[in-house]
Amino acid sequence: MDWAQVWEIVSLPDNIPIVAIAVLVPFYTWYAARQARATDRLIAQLEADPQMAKTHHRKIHPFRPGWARELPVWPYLLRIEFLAALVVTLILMVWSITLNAPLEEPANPNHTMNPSKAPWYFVGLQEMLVYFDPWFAGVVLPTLIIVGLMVFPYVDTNPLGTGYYTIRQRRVALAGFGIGFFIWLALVFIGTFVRGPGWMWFWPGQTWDHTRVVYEVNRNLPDLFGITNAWLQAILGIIAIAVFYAGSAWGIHKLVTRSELDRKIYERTSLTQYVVFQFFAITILVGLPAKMLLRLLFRIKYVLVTPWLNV
Amino acid sequence: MRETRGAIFATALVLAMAAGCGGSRDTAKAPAEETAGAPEGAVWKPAGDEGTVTGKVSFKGTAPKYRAISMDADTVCAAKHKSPVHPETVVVNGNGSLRNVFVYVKSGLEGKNFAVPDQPVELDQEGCIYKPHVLGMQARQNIKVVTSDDTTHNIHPLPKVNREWNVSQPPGADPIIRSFTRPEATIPVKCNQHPWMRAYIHVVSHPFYAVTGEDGTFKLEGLPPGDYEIEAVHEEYGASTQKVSLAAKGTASADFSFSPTQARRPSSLITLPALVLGCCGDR
Amino acid sequence: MPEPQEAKSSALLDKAREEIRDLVQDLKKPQETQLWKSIFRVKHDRTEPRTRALGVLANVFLHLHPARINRDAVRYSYTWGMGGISFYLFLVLTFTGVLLMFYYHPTKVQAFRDILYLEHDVPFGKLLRNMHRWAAHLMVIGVWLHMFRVVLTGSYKKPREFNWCVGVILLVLTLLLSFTGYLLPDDQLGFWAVTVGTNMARATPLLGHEGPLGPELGMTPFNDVRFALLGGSIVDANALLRAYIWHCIAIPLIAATFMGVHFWRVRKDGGISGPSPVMLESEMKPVRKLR
Amino acid sequence: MATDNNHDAEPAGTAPDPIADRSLSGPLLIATILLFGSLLWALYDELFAERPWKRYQEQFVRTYSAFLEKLGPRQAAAEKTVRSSPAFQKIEAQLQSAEREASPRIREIEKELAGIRERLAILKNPFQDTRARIAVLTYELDHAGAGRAKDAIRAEIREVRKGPFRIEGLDSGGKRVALTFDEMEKQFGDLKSREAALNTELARITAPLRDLRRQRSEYLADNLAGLSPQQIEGLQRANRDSKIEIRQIHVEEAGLVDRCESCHLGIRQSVTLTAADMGNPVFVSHPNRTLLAIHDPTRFGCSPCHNGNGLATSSVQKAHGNYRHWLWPLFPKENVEAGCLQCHFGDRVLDYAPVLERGRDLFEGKGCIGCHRYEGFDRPTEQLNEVRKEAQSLETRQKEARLEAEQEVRKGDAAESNEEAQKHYARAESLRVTASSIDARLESLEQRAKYLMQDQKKVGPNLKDVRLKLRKEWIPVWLRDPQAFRPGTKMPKFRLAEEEVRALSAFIWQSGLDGPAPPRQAPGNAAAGKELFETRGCLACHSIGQPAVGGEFAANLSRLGEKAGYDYIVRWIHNPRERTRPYCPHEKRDLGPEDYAKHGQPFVFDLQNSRCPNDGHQLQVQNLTVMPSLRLSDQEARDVASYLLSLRTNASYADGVAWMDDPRMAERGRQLASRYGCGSCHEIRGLEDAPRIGTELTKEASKPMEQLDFGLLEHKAKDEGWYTHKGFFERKLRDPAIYDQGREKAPEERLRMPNIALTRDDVRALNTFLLGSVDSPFYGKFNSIPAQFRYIPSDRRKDIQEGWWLVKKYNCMGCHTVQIGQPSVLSGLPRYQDPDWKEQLPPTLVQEGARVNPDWLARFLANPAISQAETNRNGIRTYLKARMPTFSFSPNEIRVLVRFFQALADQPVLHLAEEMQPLNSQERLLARALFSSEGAPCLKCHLVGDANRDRFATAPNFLAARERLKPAWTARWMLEPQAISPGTAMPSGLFRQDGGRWVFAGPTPASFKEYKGDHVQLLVRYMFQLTAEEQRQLLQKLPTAPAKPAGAAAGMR
Repeated sequence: MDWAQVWEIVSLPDNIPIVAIAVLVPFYTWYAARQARATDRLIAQLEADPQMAKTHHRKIHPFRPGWARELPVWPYLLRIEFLAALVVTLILMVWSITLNAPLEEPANPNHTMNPSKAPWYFVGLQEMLVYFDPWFAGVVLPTLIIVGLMVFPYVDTNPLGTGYYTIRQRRVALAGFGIGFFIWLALVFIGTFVRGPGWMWFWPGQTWDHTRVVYEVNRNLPDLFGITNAWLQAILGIIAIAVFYAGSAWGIHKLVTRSELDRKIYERTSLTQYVVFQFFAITILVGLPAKMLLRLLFRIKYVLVTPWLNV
Repeated sequence: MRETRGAIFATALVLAMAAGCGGSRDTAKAPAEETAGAPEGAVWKPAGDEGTVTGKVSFKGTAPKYRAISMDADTVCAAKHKSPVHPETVVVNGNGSLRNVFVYVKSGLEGKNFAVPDQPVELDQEGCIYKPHVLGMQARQNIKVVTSDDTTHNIHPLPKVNREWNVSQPPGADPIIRSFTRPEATIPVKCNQHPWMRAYIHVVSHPFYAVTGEDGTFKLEGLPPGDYEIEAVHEEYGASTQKVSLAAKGTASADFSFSPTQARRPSSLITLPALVLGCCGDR
Repeated sequence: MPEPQEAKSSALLDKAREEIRDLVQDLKKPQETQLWKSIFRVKHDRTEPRTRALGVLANVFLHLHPARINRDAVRYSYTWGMGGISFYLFLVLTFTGVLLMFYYHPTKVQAFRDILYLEHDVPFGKLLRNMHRWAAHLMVIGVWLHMFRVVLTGSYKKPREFNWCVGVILLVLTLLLSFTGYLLPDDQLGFWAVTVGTNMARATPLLGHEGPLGPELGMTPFNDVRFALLGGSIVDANALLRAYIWHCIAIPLIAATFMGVHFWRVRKDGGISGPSPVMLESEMKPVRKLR
Repeated sequence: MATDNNHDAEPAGTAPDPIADRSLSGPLLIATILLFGSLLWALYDELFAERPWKRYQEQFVRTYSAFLEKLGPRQAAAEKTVRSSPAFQKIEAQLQSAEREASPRIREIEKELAGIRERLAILKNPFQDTRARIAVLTYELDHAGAGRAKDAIRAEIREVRKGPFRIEGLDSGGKRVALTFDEMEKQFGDLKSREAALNTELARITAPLRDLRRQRSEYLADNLAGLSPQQIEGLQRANRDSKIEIRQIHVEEAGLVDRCESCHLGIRQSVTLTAADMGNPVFVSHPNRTLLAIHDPTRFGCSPCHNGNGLATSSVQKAHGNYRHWLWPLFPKENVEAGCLQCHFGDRVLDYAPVLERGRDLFEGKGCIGCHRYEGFDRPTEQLNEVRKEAQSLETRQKEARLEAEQEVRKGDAAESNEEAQKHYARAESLRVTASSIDARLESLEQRAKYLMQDQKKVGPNLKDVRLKLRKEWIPVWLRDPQAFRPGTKMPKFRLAEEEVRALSAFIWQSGLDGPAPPRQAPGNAAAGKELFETRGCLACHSIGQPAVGGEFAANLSRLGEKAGYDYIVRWIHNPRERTRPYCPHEKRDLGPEDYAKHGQPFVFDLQNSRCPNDGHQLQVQNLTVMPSLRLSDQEARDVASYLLSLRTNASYADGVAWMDDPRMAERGRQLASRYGCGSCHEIRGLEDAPRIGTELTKEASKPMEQLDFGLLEHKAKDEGWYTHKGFFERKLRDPAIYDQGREKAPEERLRMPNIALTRDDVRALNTFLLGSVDSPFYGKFNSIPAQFRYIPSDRRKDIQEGWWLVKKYNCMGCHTVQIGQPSVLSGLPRYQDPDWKEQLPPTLVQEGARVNPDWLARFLANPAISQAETNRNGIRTYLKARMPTFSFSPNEIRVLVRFFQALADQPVLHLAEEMQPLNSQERLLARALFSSEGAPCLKCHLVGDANRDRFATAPNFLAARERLKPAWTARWMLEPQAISPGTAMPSGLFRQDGGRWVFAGPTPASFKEYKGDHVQLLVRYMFQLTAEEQRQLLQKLPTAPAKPAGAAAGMR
């Protein structure tokens, strides 16, 4: 273990936000999960006891009849907001006093940095470059992600779970978003902490060595079958992708119609909504990790090979 | 508002602290500075308990024979001498002692400053020979070079530490007065026009030196008591040192002995024809 | 004629006395003064609910919020305060950013040196720059966590779908803001990060000269989308200027507009989504579109 | 926060509302206090933590004032002594008497002036007022329309002029007088001119006073070492009043801001401050004020020379630029001269940069240049390549022009009209002329190529002659470890396996030429050879013995007897430049007698016969060595060779070296020789055009760190803090294989750089040199390099630097002192410590350009024997044992050297001899009398051409003066030779001043009573018009020395 190296990378001022995320995201996940579990318990209680459902104020928060149902924003909300602003300012001040923003050598087009990394929030995209061609990783994929995020409320037809933390009522939606969020974070972490000089894979603790040599021959899927003809290659690729989509669609369908509730929700969905949902789920949530695994474990570079574009 | 007030308060506080620190540091530093300046050494004055070191420089073995100096390069020189002149490189007295040995206190006087005599030492040129042949002087003391010849000389000391000079002295010219500022044992002096002419000046930092004369003895008087290293230097046979211990008002003796086997100059160096013709035809 | 003169002077004195009395009166009760009233439209009176509500309604800062709010929404546990923190950081960034603009020239010659000056010369310059940078990072984190929370509480659902979309746009704008700022110090870090970033634009399908079908459409390094982004074929002075304009003017304006929409929609969509009473499966009306 | 959903567990209504009734004051207060704390922290950070220079300034003010306090009384006492000195008193007395003398008149004038000024003041207002009125009226008159209007104005003017103006107090009585304007004007003018006259007189009277006062203050300044008490007081005041603030140098044009002086406050103080004075090395004065004066910090700043981040003030580390992202870290103190190289990259020798110079010497001397290109070094080879390339392209152009001309002629022949034909013919003509003019250019190129080939040298010896020169079995011993055989040799140790040693030996042996063998030589006298070796000047370059005595420029010859063959060495000593076979760079082979025989030519090749018999190209006819010919006779050469070959230890050499004749080994050796770059330093058959195998080092220090291959040591270097250029170079120089440590590499991939014998100081010097080897200086550091930062050597400075390259190339400084303070190698040898041998040192060349006529110098450099016939001698100082060798400089190099000496002595490039006023017969007699008089020592030391007298001579013959010397210099030399060449045998004080002229200091002949001219000038003129005949007459006048033939007196042992 090269602890000096680990410390050097972790303590890099620009990497501090990622370290912060590594703490914050688990914390808030736990924080949310705790409330969700409480809510779920309440829901179970109420489902089991319709009488209680009629009288209960239906929140996990305590409530007494004498208490106001609504509170004036001033001062009750604003004082908290003010406190938050104070705390954030404090954090920012301390952070700014103790850690200096990086300033490297003057820009020099003749001297390439190795590794040259994008800002941490885009490092995920840069990492995607390993698995996809730039047109896909850099342009199509971000677009898909943004569009995917935007259509999210329109394909989620589940009327339950608005305004409270819950797991049992929203398994599919949470799983979908969770997987996506997790992939994104994983990519950022890989890109920042694992990718070293030459964008090579260094396990944490492994020394970043500029001169390291790795043996990595990438193959395309058609090569596995020894197909060299361009047409046949393209056809094979399309077939492979089609099979993948079909298989994934079937699998996802099975998953989203597993429970009673899920089936009910599924029934509320229109065909368009469902197709859109399936498309994004397969492409981003399944396709992305699948391609990554193909590349990392089986060193397969392209599945579809055509003269114009490769996937 | 709060921020401004905070700033003022902080400034005031910090200034007060700085002033406090500064003050205390000042007082702490003051005595150290006083001791830093070392006083200039005062001129040494005799205390009345001085002693004397005496001794004799003897010569063992056979003295080298020198051919007479050929002064035909300058008829004026030749005319001055009736009898042949021999080089003074090695002059053994009748009593078996060695002449022209410079004896001085080499160490033991460190840290003392000695007054520089006002009287200059004198070096004369007579019959194209330097008189005396070996000369001691104190650093910064003046040396007065006079000429008694009717030919032009030039005085060319060849120091390694002091500054070199080379000045012409025509007949009847004023004496040349110069000085050497740094102690340096053995500064050869030559005249470029009369290659046989040679004198040796020894510059020391104190007045305790002597040159052996016709009886080969020396006497260093007025030395404060202490432990000393006495050195005897001969142009041909090099240097030899002895340690002596001098009690208050006491005397000590140091005898030196030289022999031809001590020749310090590699013989191969002396091969210039001019020299062979002129002075030091060697042993 | 001493009398009238005396009378005149005493009248003057009386007037002065009166004035001073008025002034003291004003100072005793500043709320009564015209100056006060011109600034604060409504009397702040805690005792009467109506004036209290009016006090809130008349305040521009409090206008972003409703006058009253679901009692449990005040709790930190529900909102995590991330939206508000992000907005606060945006304000901090605007403030520090404007100050930084006083010291910065977006030129190849000056940019790097200006950062050096900021670091060593400008009073609190280093702190300013650090705050700007770290606030930017915090804002990205804040926006992400905000989105995370919105998903977890299902707050994007009807009727808030559109506001979710606005939020996604704001997320993208936040990232772009941060990214355009990266180049401005004109150091190796920013230069290569931006080079890597914009090199992807080369490969834009149809619009990039290395993208699928790009060359077929006549895309070259000198007319494709990357050229448009950088104002040249390499990251150079023009790119610096463009990044500067986008970073300081264009994106903040766009983002501020969207923020306005975002906040407005929060109120129009029924305020903050929760914590609301749970809805039970059994209460779900069956709708059958797919079977 | 409560997540309790057990809602009905508590009684209703009574419980306080956890939200509405909870106070947030606590958290708010804590947050506010913390925030306030963070603000204080920020303030502290801003005011103190980020401003360490404040503490430095406080400390400086404190220690500096204490220092000045101590200095003040000392200087006051010093000033008092100066003031009490007689010279000062004399000036003071003069001043006082002059003041006394002048004061009555001064008082008078001042009184009168006061009166005049008073009256002028009275007159001024009415006069100027009226004048203005008249001016206005005149303007109106000019612009008035009709005649009548003009007349009216004219009348008005007249009226105004008439006045009368009543003025009081104009004369002493205080009467009121009435004046017209004209009268007023006249009086005003008179007063003014009187005032001017009085002022002039006052200035004239006070001029001597001013002069004396100036003298007084100058005397004080000159004789007071250090500052005057007033100055010290000024410093104290300035120090007391100094504010704690950033001190910066701002060079606007460069965009440079250097704040180094915010901490280094003592750098430019007018008192010299040492670390001991100030108790802190931060506050010392700049160690070299001269350099500081040349590179004035207000124009240059600090960081252009020293590097570092001049802007930064937040910490020492930041300010010195010793952090990862600063590209120009402060040069370490021991390598500070690297900064000079950034601009002075073309300068071979720099004042005040001895370490850098040593670095360059090593780079050249240790043969680094063999493998590593470095701009400026080994220029002949590079220029030769350029010349060859240019010649080739010219030849092509010529051929094309000729072809085209033919075509044009053909076109002309076939043309339809005469006009058109003429056009073509004209074009053909012009092409033909062009083609033939190229011939001229080609010829000059060939000339240049010839000279360049003459200038071209190799670091190591010619290995084509190994078969003729070396013992076969010695070669592998040498290759195994050259340092073991000859400690300190230039030949580095290649880390060779035994198999490689054998292969290389075989290759070198087999690639050697077989002949023609040097002629057989009879044995010489080793004892005589030893004497020759020690006195002829060989030791200026070569050394002997262990520890070595002599120069380190060339090989230590202690064990020559173990390796070399006698015949070859004799020939080598006789003329080292003589080649066995000429080399044709065009055919790329060495020519033999058979090539010459083919064309019916004798096998003769030298600088005059340097064309290839086969193709007419220039041949390399000399050995590429810098070793010159010492013009020894054959016998002398044999003696020296015999002596040198007698130098040997009793090491034994294995006999079984039959494998050295194995051609397969040779083939392997050939590959190895190319790999190790043997051809870079040695001439080897087949490897003549071998390229340099190392990296170019011209800009090595600007290489990004990532491009320096630390191998497996990179992380160690980072951990230990030597991941810097300096760290890389230092370790690489000490152990060239260090970055292979721990790496698995095939032998042919290992680092090739051999182990060079370097001391710590050598490494430091080379490191300094390398650290200064940067890309165009200040790249990226400034917006643009302003004019004052650019160093463009002027003609003179350029000539000097060009010359230094040659002086270093041929080791002139081995024998001569070229610059004051630079001892020659010879002057350090034990033999020359003897007073009698001192005169035997070669002349110093300080001010050589002022001394000698450049034409003569050029001739002398080409042939130091001066005579064509008698070459076994020194041309000008025949009495010297050490000999000025024949370097066979090319005309290029002679030109450079002559210009070098001219420039060094600040002489004009073109030398026009001074007109000499001819002596009349009386003057000639006078001069002759003075020369030969008893008191005049001239002829005792100077050569006269008389064998008997010349035995004692230690100076050149006056006959040579006319051609050789410059008269002005000669006169200066006679007056004060010690000032021109300290320690010379020529004494000072030969002349004394008598009125405006110099007269001989000794007794002058009687005839001089009447002579009123300058004796020095007379003697110079005599000297410059001296003829052989006149010299004979002069000698006859001398008192005849008893004629003892030299041989008889020689008791030479």
